[in-house]
Amino acid sequence: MLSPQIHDSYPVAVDRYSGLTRLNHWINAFFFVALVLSGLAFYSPYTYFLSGLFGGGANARMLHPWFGVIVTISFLFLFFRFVGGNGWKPRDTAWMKNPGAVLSGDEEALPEAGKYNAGQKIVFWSMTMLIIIMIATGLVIWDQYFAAYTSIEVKRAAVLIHSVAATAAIIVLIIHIYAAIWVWGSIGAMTSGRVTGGWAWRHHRKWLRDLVAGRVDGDMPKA
Amino acid sequence: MNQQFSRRQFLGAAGIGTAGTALGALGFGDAEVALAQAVRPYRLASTTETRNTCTYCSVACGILIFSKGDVHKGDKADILHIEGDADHPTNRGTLCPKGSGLLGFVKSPNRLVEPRIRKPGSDKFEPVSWEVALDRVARLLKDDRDKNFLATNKDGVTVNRWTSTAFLAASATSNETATVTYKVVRSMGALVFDNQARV
Amino acid sequence: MTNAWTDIKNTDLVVIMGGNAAEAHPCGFKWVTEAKATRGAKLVVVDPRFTRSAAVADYYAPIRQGTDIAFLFGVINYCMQNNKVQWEYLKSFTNAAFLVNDGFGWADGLFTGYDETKRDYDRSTWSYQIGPDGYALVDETLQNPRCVWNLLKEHVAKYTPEMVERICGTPKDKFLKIAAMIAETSSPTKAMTSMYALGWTQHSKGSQNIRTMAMLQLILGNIGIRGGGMNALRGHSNIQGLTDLGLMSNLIPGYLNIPKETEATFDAYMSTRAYKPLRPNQISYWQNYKKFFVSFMKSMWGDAATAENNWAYDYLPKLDVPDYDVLRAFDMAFNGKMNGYVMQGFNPLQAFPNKAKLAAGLSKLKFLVVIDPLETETARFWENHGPHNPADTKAIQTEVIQLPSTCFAEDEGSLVNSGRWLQWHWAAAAPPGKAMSDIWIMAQLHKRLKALYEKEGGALPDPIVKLKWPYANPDDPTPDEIAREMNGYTLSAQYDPKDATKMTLDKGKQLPGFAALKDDGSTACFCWIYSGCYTEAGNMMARRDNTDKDNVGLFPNWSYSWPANRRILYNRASADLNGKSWDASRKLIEWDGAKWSGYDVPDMLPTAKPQDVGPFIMNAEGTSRLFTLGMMREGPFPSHYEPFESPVANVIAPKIRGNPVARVFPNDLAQMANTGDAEYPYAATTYRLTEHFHYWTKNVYQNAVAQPEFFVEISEQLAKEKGVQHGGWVRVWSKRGSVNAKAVVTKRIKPLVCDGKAIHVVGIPIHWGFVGLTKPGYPANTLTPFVGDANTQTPEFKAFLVNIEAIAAPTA
Amino acid sequence: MFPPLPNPPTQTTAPKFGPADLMRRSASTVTPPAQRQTEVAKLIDISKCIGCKACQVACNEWNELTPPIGDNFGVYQNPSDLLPDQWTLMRFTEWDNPQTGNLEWLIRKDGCMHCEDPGCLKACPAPGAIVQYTNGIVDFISENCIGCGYCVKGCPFNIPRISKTTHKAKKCTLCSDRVAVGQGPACAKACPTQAIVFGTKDDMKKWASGRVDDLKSRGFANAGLYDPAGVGGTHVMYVLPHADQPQLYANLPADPKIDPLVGVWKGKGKVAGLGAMALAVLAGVLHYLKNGPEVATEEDERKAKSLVDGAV
Repeated sequence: MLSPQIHDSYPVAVDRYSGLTRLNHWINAFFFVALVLSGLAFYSPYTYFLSGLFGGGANARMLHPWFGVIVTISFLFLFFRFVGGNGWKPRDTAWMKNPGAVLSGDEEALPEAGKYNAGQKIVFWSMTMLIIIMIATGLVIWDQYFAAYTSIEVKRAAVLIHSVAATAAIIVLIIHIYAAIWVWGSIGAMTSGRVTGGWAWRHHRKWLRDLVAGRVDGDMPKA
Repeated sequence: MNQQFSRRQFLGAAGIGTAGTALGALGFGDAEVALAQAVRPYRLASTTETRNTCTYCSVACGILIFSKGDVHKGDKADILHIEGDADHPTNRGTLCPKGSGLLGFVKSPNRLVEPRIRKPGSDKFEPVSWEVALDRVARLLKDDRDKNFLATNKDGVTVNRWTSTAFLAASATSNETATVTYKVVRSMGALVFDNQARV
Repeated sequence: MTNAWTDIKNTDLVVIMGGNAAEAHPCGFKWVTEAKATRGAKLVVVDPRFTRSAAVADYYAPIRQGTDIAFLFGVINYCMQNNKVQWEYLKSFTNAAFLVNDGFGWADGLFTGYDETKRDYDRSTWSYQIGPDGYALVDETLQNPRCVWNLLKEHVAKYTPEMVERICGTPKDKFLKIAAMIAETSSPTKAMTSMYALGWTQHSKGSQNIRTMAMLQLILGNIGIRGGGMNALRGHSNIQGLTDLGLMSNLIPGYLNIPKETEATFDAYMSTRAYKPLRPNQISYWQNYKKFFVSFMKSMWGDAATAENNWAYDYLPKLDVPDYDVLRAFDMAFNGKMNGYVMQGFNPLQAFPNKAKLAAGLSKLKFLVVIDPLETETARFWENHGPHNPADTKAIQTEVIQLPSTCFAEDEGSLVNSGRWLQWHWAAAAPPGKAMSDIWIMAQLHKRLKALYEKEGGALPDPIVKLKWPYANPDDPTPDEIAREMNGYTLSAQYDPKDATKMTLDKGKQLPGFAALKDDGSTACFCWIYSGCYTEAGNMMARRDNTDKDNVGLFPNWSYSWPANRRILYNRASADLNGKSWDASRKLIEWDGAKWSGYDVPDMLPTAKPQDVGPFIMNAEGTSRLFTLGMMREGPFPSHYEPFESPVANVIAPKIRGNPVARVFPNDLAQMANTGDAEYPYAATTYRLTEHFHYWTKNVYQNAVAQPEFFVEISEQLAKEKGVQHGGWVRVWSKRGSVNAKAVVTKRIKPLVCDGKAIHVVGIPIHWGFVGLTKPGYPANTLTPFVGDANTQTPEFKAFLVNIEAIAAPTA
Repeated sequence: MFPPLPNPPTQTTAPKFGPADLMRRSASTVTPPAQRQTEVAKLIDISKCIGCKACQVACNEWNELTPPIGDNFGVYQNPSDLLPDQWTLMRFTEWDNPQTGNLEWLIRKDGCMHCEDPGCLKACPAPGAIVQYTNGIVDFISENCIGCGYCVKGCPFNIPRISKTTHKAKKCTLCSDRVAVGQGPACAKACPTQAIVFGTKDDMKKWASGRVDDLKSRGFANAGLYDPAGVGGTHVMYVLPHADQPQLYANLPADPKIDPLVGVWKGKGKVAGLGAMALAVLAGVLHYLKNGPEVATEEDERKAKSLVDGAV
């Protein structure tokens, strides 16, 4: 039976993200960007100027960990929303084996993607892991409240891990954003919540087929 | 100085603003910022220096007292800092932890600032004027002296002593205070009189 | 101090025993580190605890508190056995050669003449053999068995290294090492300085502790020389001055005496103060006693003191007991025999022993007047502070009047340091609030009393009404005026004794020094030893010229040093019999064939020939004394006595408890633990910490930070035995009181073995109370026994018995 | 005797050094002046130190620091540690010397070492929050401090502390304000035994060698100067009676150096990280330029429509 997510017009409209999901995503996005910008302020002298966005270094220092806490909590909700669709499937492995097709957008050469393609799943899981690492190491170096609990040696390692993870996370973020820009219609998915049938057909054909067939994609909870 | 100050002011005033303002203000590695800070200003400029002696032990270290205002010119004078007198032969400017903390003695919250009387059985001191306090002490002393002064002992020898009120002299008062104290106490024929030499 | 702080740099060996200079006098201790660094001097510390002085010592040895005489006699014995004596000095400058009365002797811990009921001696046998010429007999060969030297030799022979270890708990090897280091300074070119303080005085035989070291120093020839001396490190900024000025029951300024009631007349008083020389040619400077006394009386009562009324001799009170010291005063108060107490800058509730007895005494007063710049426990003794001060406020009927006075920063005047320097200081600020100077307060009291006596009459008004009060503003004398009075001035013009027409000093002029004093009433001088401090040339105490010729360390033009601006006492002894310095590198003064001269003011008549006149001009012998005749209550020589509360019996004289002549009030003995008391097995001692000054700095923020809380110190061994945790809580109690404290468990205190018995030491710093910025704590005097030194009544704070147990942290 | 430090002036005095004398500045590039000022140093002679805490009190008084009144916790050391308002601290160690059998009470004045190569400054992300003058003084400039605590992690001696109230990093300034008017630090002025002396670094080394000779003559065969090369030398040095075992003195590091981790997260690592980020962006831009947007075509829409319609 046709999923109620599909609106049979032309072009076909497909509900991709619910309002709550979008809200959650954009909260996450906003604070993640704030987190990145405030964190970059102490990342390197070349980026210290970014502290100006927060009213100076001291404010940036004060706010950054709170941004981190917000992002972690918000991501936790996001995680449970998305984790069902992000199980790794054999088709994802096959998808990964053809980077040329991925980069050139030749999706016909790739296995049909479910709600999320392998690239998105990698973004999801790597972000999950990096956030865990960053919140853990971040708490260790959040001196205002937790200075007493760890040794300086541990803190030194934590700073290093935190900054390496942050570097990775920022790169993942760049990929994520770029992908959204590159693949037209993706941003609309997160703003209006809808995509066109063509978008779904082109990028997430298995997802569309499952919706049409009334199957719940195994990796997709009710949106 | 003023320029530096204004720079600090400016930084402090930059709240959460637009990116443009903040970025424009700070720039990348602005060479000017490097000049923003100087060594902290020196605290003792324009103070009055007074030479004194540490009040604690009898090494009697020379000290310098720095005050805003000059008591010898009639100011109340507020003491800002005390440190060792490098010209003093014994201490050569050094001070022990007690001497180094002398300012805290002068400014102790436990300094007495008014005469007070605790009445028999009372659970508190009550402030009184100097007149009241001194008149009271003089009266108590005289009454006890008149009552208990011994002019002659049982053998008829003139002894002129008073032993029912005792006096204790300090250990850190000046010789001049001690001299006046001795005169006042001894003139009353008081014998129970001691100082802090032993403890 | 015989010498000055700055002179310590000239020493070769510093012995810190009976003190803890690094902690109590850090800036004076600088000169120890300086001697070490520049001369290669060595520092020896002997103390029950490994102190911060010990931390920088070359050699440290432990000792049980209260056994210093045994240790020092051990060293004297060692020097005698090993020929480590400065013989020439000994023979010429001490009374070693003097022959002693045949009746004198010592047995079973007592000298001849002991009367047990009086706890005192008949001292008549403690004297020299006097020849037909009236002079004491001497044997300069030191062969006569009755000479002081041979008597002393016999007296100290029992203090072998083994005996020292038995009594003191100092391991024999450590004792011998220190004895050898000390003995080396018997060389005329080596000097040792003794730095001591309350670690020696606060014993029931404190004065004898010091005497023993002085005897050792004389035997080694270390008195009167640069880098030598007996250096009492006075604890308070002007306690030297207050003692010099005689603010004690039995003193007149300049170490003159208040008459006893047995001295009913002035003539009787003077008859025992003739101080006739005991050897030919000797100066015996106390022969001038009458000049000092009369000038003092003229300073006190001016025109009311005349030759006719024996200089107002009757205005002086007469003593019926040797002294009315603080201990006696509080015993009187405790027994209801005291009505009032006036205290100036003093906190006796913390400072004297047995706090419970003191508090009971204060509670029985009718009135208490406390003059102080700071809040004190004494002024608030009636306030209930729980276990820290369990006062029954309502029941206490004492009227307390608290008068705020100034502190150092707000007043002007002179203070006498430990090295006898009178240093002037200036006010830097006005007093806080309504606080007033002590001078003003005393002047105001006098003004009121005088007015009351003039108006109402009363008991003997004359000494009060006629007290000389020569100040421009009688309500508030200036320090400058009073300083002039201390120095003394002429009451009539003075003339040259050789030429009566030649006026030397007009009427009303400042005296140049005590040599100008007269016994005819023509001079007034409040304190003869200070005379010279404020002359016609001005205030000598305010001098600030710190030049020091040849870096000898004397600074003769800095302030003023009594007597006569002399920086090293007995400095004549720095030169041999011919007037040449024992050690050319330590020159002080030398005889140039006609007079004495050098860096210091000679402690000698400038023209007195070296062979004729002995260096100790205040003594009738002209020499120093190894044998002190009847001047000390315990005997002419010291002898080892245990503290009143001792963990072991006296090995030398097992039947004697404590000092046999120390005064003990009846109730107090009952409050003392028995010798070797199983209920109070541990040897306790009290002391200062460097971060605090008595009970003052607990009111000072930074010092409260540096040492915030009351604690006691015990060894790791005792902690283990008692289950005490490092930093945990303990209760410590004596027969007089109980305190709770944090425990500092340390390697710096180790159990001592005395006479085969392990003795644990408990260290108790003194600085806490219920007033202050520090955490509320117990003062150490909660525990200490109410007994003093036999000669000075200094309380026995350094040796008593306690017990200890681990407790849970007290709530609230 | 080492010449005493002079008395302070009371007239306004032009500072002898200032912003023009910066050698290093945190998170910034500065060009040091051609002429370096004479290096200063404080020398702490452990063998003369009596642990009296005069330095602590003098430091607090001069710098107007009021640390809390704490507890006794079983040792003489108080406060229990360095604090944002306690910049120097006596640390007490009781040590039984196994060679001599004697107890030694080792007392070390802890505080900023003013490293020639300061780890705090290296680690600091806030421009100008930490500066090093050409005379060697490493100073924290509170106005620029953001309170991140990186200096704490960068310091090989565990010195800086962050204030809980002002959130600024604090430590000994070597009394830069006093030194600037020709004075020495308050601790050195106060030190009763001259265990702390202050002067040019060269003079301090010379003075130290005399002290080391004296100690050797007293049986301390391993006495020596602590001026650790791992941080390029320090402007606070110790004379140690047991220089072979610095760790005896309350864990004074035997060979302090800036932790390599600090080097990784502060040095080239960060540049590489920024580079990687920039590359990622660049890659995106290039990719976009080359491939253009990925757009669903009309064909895709039709196929989708037919898929949906097929299902209806």
